[in-house]
Amino acid sequence: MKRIPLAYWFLLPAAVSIILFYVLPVILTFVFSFTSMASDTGIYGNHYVYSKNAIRALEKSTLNRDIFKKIIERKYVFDSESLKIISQSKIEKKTQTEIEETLPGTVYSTEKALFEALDKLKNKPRSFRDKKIISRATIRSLNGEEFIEISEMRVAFEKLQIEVGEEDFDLITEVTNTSWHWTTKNYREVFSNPDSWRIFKNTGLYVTLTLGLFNVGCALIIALLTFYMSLGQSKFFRSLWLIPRISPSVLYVLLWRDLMDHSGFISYVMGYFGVAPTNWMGEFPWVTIIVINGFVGASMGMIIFSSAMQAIPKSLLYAASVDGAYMWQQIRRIILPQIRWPILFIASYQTLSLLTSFEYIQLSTDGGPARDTEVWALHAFHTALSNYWGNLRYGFGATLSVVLVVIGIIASITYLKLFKFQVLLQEPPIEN
Amino acid sequence: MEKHNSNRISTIILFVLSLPLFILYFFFFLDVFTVPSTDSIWPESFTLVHWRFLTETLSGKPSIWITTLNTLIFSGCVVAIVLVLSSTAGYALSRLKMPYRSQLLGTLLLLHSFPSVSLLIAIFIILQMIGLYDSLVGVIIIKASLELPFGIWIMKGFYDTVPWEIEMSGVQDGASRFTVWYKLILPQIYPGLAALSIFSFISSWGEYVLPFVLAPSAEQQTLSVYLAGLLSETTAVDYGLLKAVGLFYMLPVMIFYIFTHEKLMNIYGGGGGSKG
Amino acid sequence: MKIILKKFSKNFGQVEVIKDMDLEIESGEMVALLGPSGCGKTTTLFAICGIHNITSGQILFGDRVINNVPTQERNVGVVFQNYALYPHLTIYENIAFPLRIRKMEKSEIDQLVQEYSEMVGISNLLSRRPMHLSGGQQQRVALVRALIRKPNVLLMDEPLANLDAALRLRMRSEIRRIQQETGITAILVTHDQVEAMSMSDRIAIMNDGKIQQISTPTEMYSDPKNTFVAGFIGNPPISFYNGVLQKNYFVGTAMKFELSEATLSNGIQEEQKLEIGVRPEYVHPNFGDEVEGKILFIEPQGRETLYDIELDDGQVIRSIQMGSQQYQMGERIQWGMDHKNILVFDENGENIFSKLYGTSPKL
Amino acid sequence: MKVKYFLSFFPIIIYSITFAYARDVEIGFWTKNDPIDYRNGSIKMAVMILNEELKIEGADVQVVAKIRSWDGGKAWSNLKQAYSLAMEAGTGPTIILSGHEDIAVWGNSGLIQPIDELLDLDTWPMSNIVESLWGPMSWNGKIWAVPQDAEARLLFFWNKHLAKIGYSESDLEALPDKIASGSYTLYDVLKDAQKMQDQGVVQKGFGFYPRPKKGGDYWQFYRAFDGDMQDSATGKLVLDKQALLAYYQFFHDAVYKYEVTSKNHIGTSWSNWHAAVTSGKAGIWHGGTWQRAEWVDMIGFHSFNENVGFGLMPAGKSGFKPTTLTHPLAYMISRNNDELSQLAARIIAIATEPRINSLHAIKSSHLGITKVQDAQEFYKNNQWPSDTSSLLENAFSLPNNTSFGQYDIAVWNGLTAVWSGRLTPQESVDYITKELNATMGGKVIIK
Repeated sequence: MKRIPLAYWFLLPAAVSIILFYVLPVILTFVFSFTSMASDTGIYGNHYVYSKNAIRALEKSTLNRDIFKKIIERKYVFDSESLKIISQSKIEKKTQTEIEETLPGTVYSTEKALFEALDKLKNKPRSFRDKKIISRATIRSLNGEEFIEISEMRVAFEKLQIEVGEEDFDLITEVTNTSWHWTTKNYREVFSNPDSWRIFKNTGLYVTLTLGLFNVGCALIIALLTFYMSLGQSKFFRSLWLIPRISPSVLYVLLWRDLMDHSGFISYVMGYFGVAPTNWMGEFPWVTIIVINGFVGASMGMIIFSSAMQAIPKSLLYAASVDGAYMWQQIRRIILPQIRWPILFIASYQTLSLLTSFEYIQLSTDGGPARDTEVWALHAFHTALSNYWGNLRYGFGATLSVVLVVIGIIASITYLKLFKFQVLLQEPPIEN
Repeated sequence: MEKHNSNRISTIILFVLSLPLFILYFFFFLDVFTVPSTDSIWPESFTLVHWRFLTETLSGKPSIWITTLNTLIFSGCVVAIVLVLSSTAGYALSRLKMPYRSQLLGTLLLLHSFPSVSLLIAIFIILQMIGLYDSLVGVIIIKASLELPFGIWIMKGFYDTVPWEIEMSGVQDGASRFTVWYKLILPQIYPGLAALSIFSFISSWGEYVLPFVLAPSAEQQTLSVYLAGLLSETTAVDYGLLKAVGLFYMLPVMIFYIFTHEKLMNIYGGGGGSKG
Repeated sequence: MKIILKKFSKNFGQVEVIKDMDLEIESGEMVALLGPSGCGKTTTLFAICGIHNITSGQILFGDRVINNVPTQERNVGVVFQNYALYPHLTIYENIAFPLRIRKMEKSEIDQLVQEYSEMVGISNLLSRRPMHLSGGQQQRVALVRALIRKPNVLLMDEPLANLDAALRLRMRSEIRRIQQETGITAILVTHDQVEAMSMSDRIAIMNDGKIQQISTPTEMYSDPKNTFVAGFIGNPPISFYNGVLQKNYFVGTAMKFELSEATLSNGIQEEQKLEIGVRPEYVHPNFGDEVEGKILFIEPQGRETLYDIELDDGQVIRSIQMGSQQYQMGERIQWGMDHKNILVFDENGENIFSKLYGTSPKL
Repeated sequence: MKVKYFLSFFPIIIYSITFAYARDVEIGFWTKNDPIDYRNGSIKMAVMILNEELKIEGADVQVVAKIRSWDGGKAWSNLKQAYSLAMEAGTGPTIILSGHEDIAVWGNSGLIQPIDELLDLDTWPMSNIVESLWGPMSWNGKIWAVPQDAEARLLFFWNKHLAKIGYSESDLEALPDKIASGSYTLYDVLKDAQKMQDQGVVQKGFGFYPRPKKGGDYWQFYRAFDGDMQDSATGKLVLDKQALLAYYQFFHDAVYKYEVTSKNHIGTSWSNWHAAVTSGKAGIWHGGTWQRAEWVDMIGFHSFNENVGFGLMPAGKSGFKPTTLTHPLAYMISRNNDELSQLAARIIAIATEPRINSLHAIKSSHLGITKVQDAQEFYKNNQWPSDTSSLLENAFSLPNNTSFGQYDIAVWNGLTAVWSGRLTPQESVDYITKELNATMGGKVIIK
């Protein structure tokens, strides 16, 4: 009997969750990117509707005219079949009886005419609902009908004695189907839309500047400065810089908004210099999104760099100060070279984080004005999940994500190469 | 002398750099306890009215306490799952012999480049299939799964620093690999577990999009959703209230941080896979 | 328990680390695996204790093949270079750990821990944690932890490398004492020849994944199998000198002397390339006059003085002489060698005698 | 105190206490949360009445309303997104009250069902609903929803400021009519706003103070230049390049020529915007009728009537007509089993009763949806603005089309590009045309 190695047991739970709730969604997203899925097509299943638009499309199509006529022809017929359905319904017995006595054989061309005829009965149907039941039972048309299954539609065709060839039938199902279909249009749209390139450039600028100025730059400065401070002081400043990270994003952005608004602190201070109060966030949208993201993003680097600096053997620093190195030289010659791996790690990790993050931008400028600060992830979010007028384009949103993922993968692979990834992974010496 | 001077300079530089934060949070605390003035940035008077949400249920909102409990359950479960699964998987990837180990690790890192928000529709479909859409359990599982790659890498980094000899010695002493892991290795990486628990706690405590999209029922609300709901599209917003709720929301994380921040500074002990 | 390695090989991926190794260790014997780093000695040790799987061949404990017995069941005690004490456990818990794993009675554990810790004199440290112990104390704890479950074999991987010189000296005899007291079969991995020679019954010297020679320390010194062993053992090291056989004479560019009958009878051919090895103590003014050159370097060592003599062709012969320095740097001298103790190697570095008589005389 | 009373009237989830013997049927109702409207209240009331009806009818069913209101900074988006997903998962509400533009999207995906299959629209009270409101309820040959409210969007001006730049009492009185006749145009707005700024009545950038965020209101400026939005024959969207250019040019002129609107106006927070228009900081602005309720009830701007005048949105230039956008909310019924659908239809019919509808209309400054409300004393006495009919006469509504969102975003982005000065109006029109051609292909007729 072969024992299942412990490794698999250890990996299994994490693997199952990651595969099921991370990898599988990734694959599905990729699949969706080749569909026209949106909230107006629905996610599941098919739905065939002989709507006004569909019929207009059929009219213009190559569909056999006779079939087309039969499809749009609408009539309400009291034949044995419709009477049978009526007799099985909850409609009052006396109404049923009267219908069976008086109406068989009659045909009406509109629902309105049918209802008028029903209203003339002595025992007329009590409710609109009853009339509708009769209408459903007697209608002999496809015009306005809906089907969930293709088989139902075939049955309806047989009932109406419409004979359609496979080709016509395929055409009809295609035109009437309101659900999503496979398409590469999303990708074409991404590449042909002139805004894509702008948003792409925005994303690059946003990631580079935020990363350089704050997530690495500012983080490094804080880590270095606090490194040379007393314990109490350094604790205070590090804690201060962590506060934005633990502040709820809604609140955090609101605080910035207060600061930068017409009536905010900046306008107040600038008032002393004779500058009229203004909406500074609108004035400098780029500064806004970089600063807002940066003050949150710096904390991660700060923590990693600080702890990496603390891990530098003190003897190295003592040796350097014995050699008469000033603080700046110590930093340049000892600390920075010692923490180059953490720096690279933060740079790579945060590149990916920034690429996929959009929450603070959404809450502050929401990509505006005029998509000036719209980044790719936000664009995907706007497209797939947040559209003021309702139609959420899941498929196109997925396409945008796939593009982002490709960029992310290129970035990660570059960084992994820089990391000499394989070197990090020695084989475990315990071999069983 | 020299040291004293440079210390003062760094304090000043850091102070200037941190100035926006001082201003932001100074006004934050001010606003939470005062009545704002309409024509000045300075408040009119002290008040506790913004804290009324603690004692009364706001209209159209569930009780703050139930919401807080929900959020605690949510974050607690996410942290627990992330800790358990990352510490086992991290160990497997760091220490156990298996095929495709490096590929697995590379894949984990790549997963980070997937914007979780754009996976929402797919996640929604999966949750719906297994019947966990619109339930806190579903969101917990999703959040934990999304946190896992990061957690596994962090834990792997910490495991990497434990001397192999401890492990070998345990095996020689007759312990199974599981016992070795549980009794000998796990205690060596408590700092890692602490750091990871802080990160995943902060992350899940602040999570907004997942509970909002995947568990929209009011009964399942977390504090982040509660807080965001205080904003309004067009009508005037009670900002004092919103900020008070925001402070209330931050308190548990602050407390958590006070108790664990020493550990946070040890994160590089594990290095998060970034050993040079 | 007798330990036997038969045709044992170990590959890491494509790299062949150990090739067809044969080794037999008698019950109660202490064998040192000696060699430069990377020679495969630790790999051998890990294969015996089961941390590494073996690629081919067999390992036997007694007459039981243990190739596929999991590490946990081999009952091997290991002392690691860094001792690998469990930092979060007290000394008592560290020592008791293997017993607890075996689900031994608590009272029994108590008794054993007491007994063993007394044996190495650490019974007063039981409640402390490893980081509060000195290197020597940690070493003892590691030893006791390895011994307490009465292992089939005790493996020690550079056990003294992390100790200071004085402590190292003391622990050498201490470990040897305990090993002999308990009568356990032991394998010592070390790169330090003094350690190997002073602690073990036999030494297996390894290079490039092969055992070069296995014999008692004395034999290893006086009758090395090849130039590697000759060069590795002995401090200050042996000197080598190249030449050819010409009419019963060993002829180098700057030295020439007649070879003994015994040497010549080993079938060496005229004009065959030879290499002689001479240990420093066999080079002395009293032995003759074939070593002619000038003193290049002098290293006074107190009781002895070491001289490096540069011959006229640039090759160096080393001499060690009792007493303080009697010659000057650069002084031209004409000394001799003790011909009985000159080792002669063929062009492959094999000792010409050993090749004739088989391997180490003892086996 | 009155506000507070009503606030306590709107818990998010209301489990009505019903009778132990009847079978409870849960009917979910979702809409946007708004403390100053009466949407949840209307449904609650309708459910109460329906339950009484059911008891009298002897039905064994009682309805429990499960009301969920969506809030947050993007409440409408949140509601729509949540509804789309919840319906796919089968956990959506039975009734959804949302903007009429959702009809096309949800009708196409089959999330909602045509209302004319469930309700006889020729019966009371549907038969009394203003005819023009049925247009926005229709899509693809069917009627999908019952209107819940109607409003108009207006141009507001601060009377005293106009007086300071030379308007006499009678001029002020005549202004709404001048707007309605088309002789006071959008460019007159800019000129008056400029005068206010020049004379120091208002600060620079506050002369003309438009809506600070994206919204349907901006389509009024396109319509003011006679722009068409939908092809009546095919239902396709239409983009009139000339009207679009004039629309963009107008805002370009407002910002850069007359300098009566600031460059970074878009993105001003709602609270600041409300503060500016209710304090006289802003001279002329535009908004919706319902905003009056927010100003008076929530901000406490009780002197609204004395200070603020209003009229239709003026024509773009002479020769064109004034406009106003009405954006009725629509009761839609999710695709569901017959029993739920029938009960939901009855609830909607009851909630449409003029008396119940008036509660919402008056409380939130919306317009009534039925004709008889004019004859109802409570409505007539409290209605604002008093002259409803002329407003709805000129009103247009947004087209029901599944691609409207995409089209709307493109046009909005074009406007903000002009506003921020990144593109000239002509460049922006060209850009939008190019983008719409690339992304929407044949779905938009560009002329």
